[in-house]
Amino acid sequence: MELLIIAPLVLALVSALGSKWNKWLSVAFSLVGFALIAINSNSVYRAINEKNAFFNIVDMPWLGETIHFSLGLDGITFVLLLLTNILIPVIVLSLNSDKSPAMIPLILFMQAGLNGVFMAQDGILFYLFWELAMIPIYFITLIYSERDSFATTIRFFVYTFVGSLAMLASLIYLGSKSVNGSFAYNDLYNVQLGLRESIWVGAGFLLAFAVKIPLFPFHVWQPNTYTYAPAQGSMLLSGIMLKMGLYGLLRWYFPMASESIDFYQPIIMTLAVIGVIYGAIIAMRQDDMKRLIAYSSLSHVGLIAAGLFALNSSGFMGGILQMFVHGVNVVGLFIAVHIIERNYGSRSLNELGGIAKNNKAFSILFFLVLIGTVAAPLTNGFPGEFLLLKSLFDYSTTYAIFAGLTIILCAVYMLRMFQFSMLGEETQGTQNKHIPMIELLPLFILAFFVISIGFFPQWYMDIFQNSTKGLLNIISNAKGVLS
Amino acid sequence: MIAIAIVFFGALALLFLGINKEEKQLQLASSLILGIAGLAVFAESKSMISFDALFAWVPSSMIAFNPTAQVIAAVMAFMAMIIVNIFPAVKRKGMDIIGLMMFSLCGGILMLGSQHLVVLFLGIEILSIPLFVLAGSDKDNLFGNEASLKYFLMGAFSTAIFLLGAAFLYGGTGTMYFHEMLLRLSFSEHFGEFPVLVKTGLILVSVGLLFKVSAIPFHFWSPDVYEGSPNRIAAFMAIIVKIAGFAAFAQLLSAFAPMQTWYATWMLPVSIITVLGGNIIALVQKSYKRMLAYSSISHAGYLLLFLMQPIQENIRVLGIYLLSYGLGTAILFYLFDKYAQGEDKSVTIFSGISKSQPLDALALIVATFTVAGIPSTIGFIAKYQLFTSAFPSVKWGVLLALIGSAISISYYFKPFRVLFNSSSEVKGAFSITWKSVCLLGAVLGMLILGIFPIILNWIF
Amino acid sequence: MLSIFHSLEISHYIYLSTVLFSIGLFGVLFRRNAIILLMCIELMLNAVNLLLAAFTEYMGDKQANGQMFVFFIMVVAAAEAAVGLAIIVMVYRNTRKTDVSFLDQLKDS
Amino acid sequence: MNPIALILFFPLLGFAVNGILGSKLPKNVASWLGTLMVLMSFIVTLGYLNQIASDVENSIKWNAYTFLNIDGLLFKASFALDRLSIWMTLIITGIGTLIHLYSISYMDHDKNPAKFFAYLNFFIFNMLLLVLGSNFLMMFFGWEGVGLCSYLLIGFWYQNPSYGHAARKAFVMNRIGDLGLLLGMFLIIKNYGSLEYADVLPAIAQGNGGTVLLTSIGILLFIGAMGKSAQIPLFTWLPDAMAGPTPVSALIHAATMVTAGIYLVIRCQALYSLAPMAQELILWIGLATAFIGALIGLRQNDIKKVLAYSTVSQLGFMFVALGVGAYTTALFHVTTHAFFKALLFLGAGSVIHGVHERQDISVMGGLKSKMPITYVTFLIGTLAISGFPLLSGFFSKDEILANVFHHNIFAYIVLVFSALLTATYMFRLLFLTFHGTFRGSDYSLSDVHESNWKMTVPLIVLAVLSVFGGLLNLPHYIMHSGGLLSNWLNPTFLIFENPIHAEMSTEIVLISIAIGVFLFGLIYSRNQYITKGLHPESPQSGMGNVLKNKFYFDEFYDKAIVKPIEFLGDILFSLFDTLLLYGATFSVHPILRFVGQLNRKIQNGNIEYYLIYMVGAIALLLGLNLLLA
Amino acid sequence: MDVFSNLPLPFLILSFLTILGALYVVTSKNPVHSVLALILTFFTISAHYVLLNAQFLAIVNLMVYAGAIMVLFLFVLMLLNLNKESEPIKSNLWGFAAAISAGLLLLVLTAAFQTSGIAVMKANAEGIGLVKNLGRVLMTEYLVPFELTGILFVSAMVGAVLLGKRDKNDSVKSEETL
Repeated sequence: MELLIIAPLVLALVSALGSKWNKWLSVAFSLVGFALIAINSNSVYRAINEKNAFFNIVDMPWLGETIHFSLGLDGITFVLLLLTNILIPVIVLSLNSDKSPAMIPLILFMQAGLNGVFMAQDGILFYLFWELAMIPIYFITLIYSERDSFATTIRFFVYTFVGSLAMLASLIYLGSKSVNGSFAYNDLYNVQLGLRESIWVGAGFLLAFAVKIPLFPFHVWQPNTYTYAPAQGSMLLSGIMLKMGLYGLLRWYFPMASESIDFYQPIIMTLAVIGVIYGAIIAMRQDDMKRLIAYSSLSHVGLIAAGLFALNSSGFMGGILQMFVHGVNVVGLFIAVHIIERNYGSRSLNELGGIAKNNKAFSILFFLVLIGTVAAPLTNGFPGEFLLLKSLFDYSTTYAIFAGLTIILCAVYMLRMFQFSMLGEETQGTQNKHIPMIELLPLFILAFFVISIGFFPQWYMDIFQNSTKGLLNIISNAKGVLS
Repeated sequence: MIAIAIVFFGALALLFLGINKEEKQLQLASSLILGIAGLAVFAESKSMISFDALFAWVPSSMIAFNPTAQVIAAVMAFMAMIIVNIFPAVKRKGMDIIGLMMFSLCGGILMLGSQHLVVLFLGIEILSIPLFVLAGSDKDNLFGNEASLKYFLMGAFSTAIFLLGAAFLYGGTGTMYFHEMLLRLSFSEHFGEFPVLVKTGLILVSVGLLFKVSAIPFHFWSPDVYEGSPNRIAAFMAIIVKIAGFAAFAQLLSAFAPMQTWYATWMLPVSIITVLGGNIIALVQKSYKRMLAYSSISHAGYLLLFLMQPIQENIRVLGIYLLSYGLGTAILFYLFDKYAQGEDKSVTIFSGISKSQPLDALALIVATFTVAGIPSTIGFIAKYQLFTSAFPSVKWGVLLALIGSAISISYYFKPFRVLFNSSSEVKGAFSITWKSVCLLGAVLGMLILGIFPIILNWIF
Repeated sequence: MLSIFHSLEISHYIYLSTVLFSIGLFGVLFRRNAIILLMCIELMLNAVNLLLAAFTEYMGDKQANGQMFVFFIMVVAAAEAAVGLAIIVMVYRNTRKTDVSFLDQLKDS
Repeated sequence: MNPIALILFFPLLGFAVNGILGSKLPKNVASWLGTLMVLMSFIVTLGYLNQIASDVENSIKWNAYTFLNIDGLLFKASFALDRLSIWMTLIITGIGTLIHLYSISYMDHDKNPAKFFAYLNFFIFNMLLLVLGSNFLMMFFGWEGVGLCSYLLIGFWYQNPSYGHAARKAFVMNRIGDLGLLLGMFLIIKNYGSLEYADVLPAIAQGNGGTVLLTSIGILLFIGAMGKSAQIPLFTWLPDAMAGPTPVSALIHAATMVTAGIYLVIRCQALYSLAPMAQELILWIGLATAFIGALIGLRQNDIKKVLAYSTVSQLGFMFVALGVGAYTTALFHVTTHAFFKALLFLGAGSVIHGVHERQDISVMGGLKSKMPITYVTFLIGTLAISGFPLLSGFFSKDEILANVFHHNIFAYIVLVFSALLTATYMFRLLFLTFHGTFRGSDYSLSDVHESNWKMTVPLIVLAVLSVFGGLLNLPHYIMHSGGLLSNWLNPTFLIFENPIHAEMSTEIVLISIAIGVFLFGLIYSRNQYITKGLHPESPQSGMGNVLKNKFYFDEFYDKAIVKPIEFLGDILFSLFDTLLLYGATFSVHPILRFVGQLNRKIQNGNIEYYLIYMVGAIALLLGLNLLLA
Repeated sequence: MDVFSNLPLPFLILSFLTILGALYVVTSKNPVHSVLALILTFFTISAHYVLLNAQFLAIVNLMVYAGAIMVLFLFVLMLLNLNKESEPIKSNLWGFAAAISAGLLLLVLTAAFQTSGIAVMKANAEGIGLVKNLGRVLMTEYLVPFELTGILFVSAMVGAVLLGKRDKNDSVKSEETL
């Protein structure tokens, strides 16, 4: 599996040298490569079938004896790897590489970092990959942003960096407590913290993850970055990077600082639910499609975070499924916006309209992804949202009712976006232009997932069902130790 | 010892041989000498070869290099080599400038090995006196003159302070060997109150060293002097002086380990002020060079945090940090020197070099990441190890240091604002030269050490 | 030595040299002429020398470490003086001034 | 292959074929394909009718696959064809077939009927999902699916922004109901650990679960029903939904989808029978809807709007029936209503078609000469809905009234009054459209034409059904063994529904009242619009305006809910998010810069200051150390 | 003050002279005067050395400081003809600041030593300060530093040369300078 980290780097170097076939090469390699890796390794079989949370697959000393280059794998990790290595080629496909030569190497570099984040089984290694994934996106946004790139990106970078440093502090603290200062996942997990210190450690983790997810008050970097970043940047950020935060909650925060969960649960829940409604209400009034999607993503992710913090199996299962689904949907939406902007030179709802007239296929695909986001049944959005709301309901009816408003509000702003961009009378901007079929290829790929998850979610849930059980056991045991 | 000998006699020889050669021709030779010195001392540290026979006449234990100190000496030598090598030579005959740099390098190495107040004092002076001169080596430059005089006066002043402290230490303990000082005190004093002479002396001596490593509030000389003096001299000061200063400081404090809890009480505030102050002030600098000066101040702060805990066992961490700091700073100074030919000294000098000079752009990025401590470079490894080893004793200090390094991002990354501009004027065509090879080597070094830090465990 | 000095204590020498040192310090802070500053620094060094000599004497240090140190301090002081005066001359050559208060071209802008 | 799979498969196939390569197919093929598919599932259903009929316990089950499995908590994609669902299926596919047939020529002029038929088939599929699903989840799938389809079909002519608005309104309002439904489902899962009817309903029937729980579940589910079946306060979307093509209105917004709410309640009969509070709520909501809908219907001039409000009102009738626990009656009315309301809509469509896409009855009149078949069928429909004796509507409505009479006299009075209104506005519509003088200005009566056989055949069939539909459930005073429907359905009820057996005299009174109501409506509107020849646009009294403007419901919602939320959105975005939060967070940088600037004073380049500072610092260090010691 | 009670007179006088000279060095307007005062101070300090049994040190002090260094200073002063009251005297405020900070340091130091009396017993160590002993120590224990001063001097020399040497390009300026 470590090939998942090495291969993209090599590929990045290759594509950095530049050739007009970069795009297709990289896509082919990352798809085929991932397929081969996934099929050949029997550890994937283990990951899916054993109820064994995060077993080790690679382990070699990296810095002294305390830090090992150790990668782990289980169902949860695998499903996120699946997401990453499917979305990255899709994103690369959606890009017209002649305009932005440096993009592909950076994206591939980032792919390596992301794969690492999801597999890292050593605290410091996790932090390392966490930052490694940040660097390319920083440069992507910096180089290809449309306006005041430096101000936006430096704010985004520093803001997230502060969070990451808080996490580093927590990790260092845990490491200083663990047996002979080792940062291995299990050693850190075995550290027994008192309530106060675990609250501090948890604060460090939560800050990092809340910024990355982003949770309600910590989302300030998000709208501008999503809006001004190049479309691919927004896709990477919202589609995959944001999952790093949620994954961090699952994999690192809950087991490591489990004593503090009871303390943080109500706070985070409230913030998340506030974020759900807040994002939705703001999204209802946006004119810039990307900004609209940014706020909608804030709302959806808030729901996921709340579901995870409900700490019951339906919440976890739904949350993890929804991570995958949200990645697919939001990337689909951004691709659609990207296509519209590329062909009609605007993404302002006021200037658009009537695109559906000449582009039937595009409008169908767009609508498919859109109702996926709205979580209509038989699309991928529904199962996750259903489970999340259920878990919230089991936690507290009030929260469920408030969070449930999202299924109304989401319909409002998403359909509004569709109405004003695709339907209605054509504007002079959008008159009889046809979108080339080739640009729709990524959307076709995503549409497959929208439908297949919508009809057969259990196929996907089976991947991480056992591992989630294992993880839940770990967490409940850890909580049990204290209480 | 061997390094000092090689460097000194090599420099002497070159001074006489190259009396009327262009400095450009002597660069390679001198860097060769430095390289040999570095290799020799490194080999000695790994006990591949031993030069004890050569120095059998050395009667006393005033100078003793432990392996780590030898490695750090090697690092200093290589740093000096890089600096001598990549910076362009000045238009003048003879190599007195490079020679002086090598002399002061001798002083720096001497400080590493000093176990005795006198030797430490001599080391400091041998390190400083050539630098006083070098700061003004560009004689017609008024800034250079001012820098030189400022540095000299303040340096001499700090020397006086240091000496007073040394005298008190001597008076308090009756010896000048660091490691005997506390042993000379009577048993009760080991655990109870330490004699006021010792305390005062230690404070004053530390002030002298804090001045050398330019920790706030003894930093006033460094921004001005860096700005005034020629770029390569500034780089030399920023790197060699800091390495030597901290190595010596570590030597001294490791002897006073029993007093650690005491000296932490007043050194912790200094280091925190240094970290935060250095970073915050660097934030508002217009000149990139001054910004680098303040960033080096903030690095001094991080290192001071590290000194706040029992040092002996993991002094190697110090070495790793100094190595990464030196590499990064050297490259940043070099790039500044290369592009700041005109009046403009702000970051806009780097405008658009990613197109015209990709290698330089890469070097700038990697070096910035190194000094900022971003992963995938040695900088992260260094900073991480520094913080982890300092954490148990100074938790809050480390937290503040983390905040400081978060602040530092926003000024380190300033060049990226213009780096990717589509530059109107092309700053020279991209060509493979000896310098660019060295540069590439340094960049790869930073990256490889960052990705395979296991190598560091072998080096240190 | 002379027995009348037996009532002397080391602390007196400490006070004396501290006073001297502080006077030199005061001079450094008070004067502006670079040369005078240098002289004041020499004064401070001498205060230290005196102190070292006193310590040697009162500890009866057979190795005479203190006095050794004094020698080295003198050596260094000489070297410093040479270099310093050279610098001062250079500055004077360029700016016709030895007044340090005019050295304020380099500062935070 | 499982029959249910077949039934579901055909419409899905039609959807897939028409949807994917519809634009390639020739128009006729696409339309006939769509129609055929629905017909197929109708036939299949018929084929299994007697198997179901043979024994109460018989019901065809199909467990397709496990949709979700959260450690043990199974959500199965399972379906069942029992007596209730087959009844609904027959209505859906049967009437669906007719309406498809009708649409073939109705959508003839449209650019791509393929898309239209794809949507229709997809709707049928979802509707079947709704009624065939043997658990709440599948029901919910269909539930949301039909909502989606109605969104698509209302907005079928998407060039027109107002249609799009109507479509979104429909979808969102349905969503509000869906939230309630969803929460109800969560409550069920929490307490019964399953969503299968087979697990939940018997458990309820055996009485585990307190009244509070049952009531709250009932109310939550009913909120869903309110959204879907356009009950007050969530009814305003239905009239707007008339933006869609007329067949859509007939199929979705009259015959099938809107009755999903009734289906839901009947399905949960056991639940509601044990939750009297919820039942009361249903009764009064239904009553209000029936009354207000009828009132508004009085003053509408858009032919489809009138029918829409009559639908609202009729749905109210059904809920009233449910409210008083007459489930069979409700289903009976669903059935008859499906017949005559579909008939009326299709007739209206035929009229619209005939007068070239005009819907305003104020420009019609005297059309009966030009389109006789349409007129006759429309007349039958009108008679049926307003309760002309021995027509389908008469029996079903009369049963409702009888049940209500025995339950609550006040409700009875109100309901009678709304029945009276029903008769009135229906005859008003009839007279204004077909009788009297022709009022068209910009076109002449001569170019009004009757529709072709593809449109009239369904009309005729439906007319026949509306006439004899009453036979499906003859009241016991005619057939003492009990009506067909009640015998068909009663055994499936987990909690036995006791039919009211009033003595003859009361029945006669009630029937005569009903007839009187009918006659009054007939005579009143004849008097108004034939003898007086009152013009529909004639100036209205104050009350008239209120009715014309639908009690200002839309305006109220706009002012009270939509606008405030939008305002809130603007405020949050521009003030809180952008200004406050963003500003506050990133004001750190300027503050730090300010602090840094202070250093200029200190680092002023003058060495004397530097020395003083240093000495001060040293003194400070020493002094502190002294004090600490 | 009992500090000065029963102190031998010569010591008091010497200290008095020393401090007086030092003060004059600091305060006199005329640089030349301060040089002379400094030389006086050095003489008194040498006397102190004698009292402290550091006879050789006393001599060296006279030779090196009073002889070499001070002459060098004088030479430079004459060279730059600063032998008049060139320096604009600073404001009293400045004097205050300087005095305060210097006094502060003094105060702190003395206070530090007040708190704990330094008890260094007076050992009778005859002849430590004689050349014989010093030479032995210098050539045995302090051999390495002794050698190392070579580097110091070479670098100082080279540096002084580097700064003092006239380059071709500034020959004109240096002509009219000196």
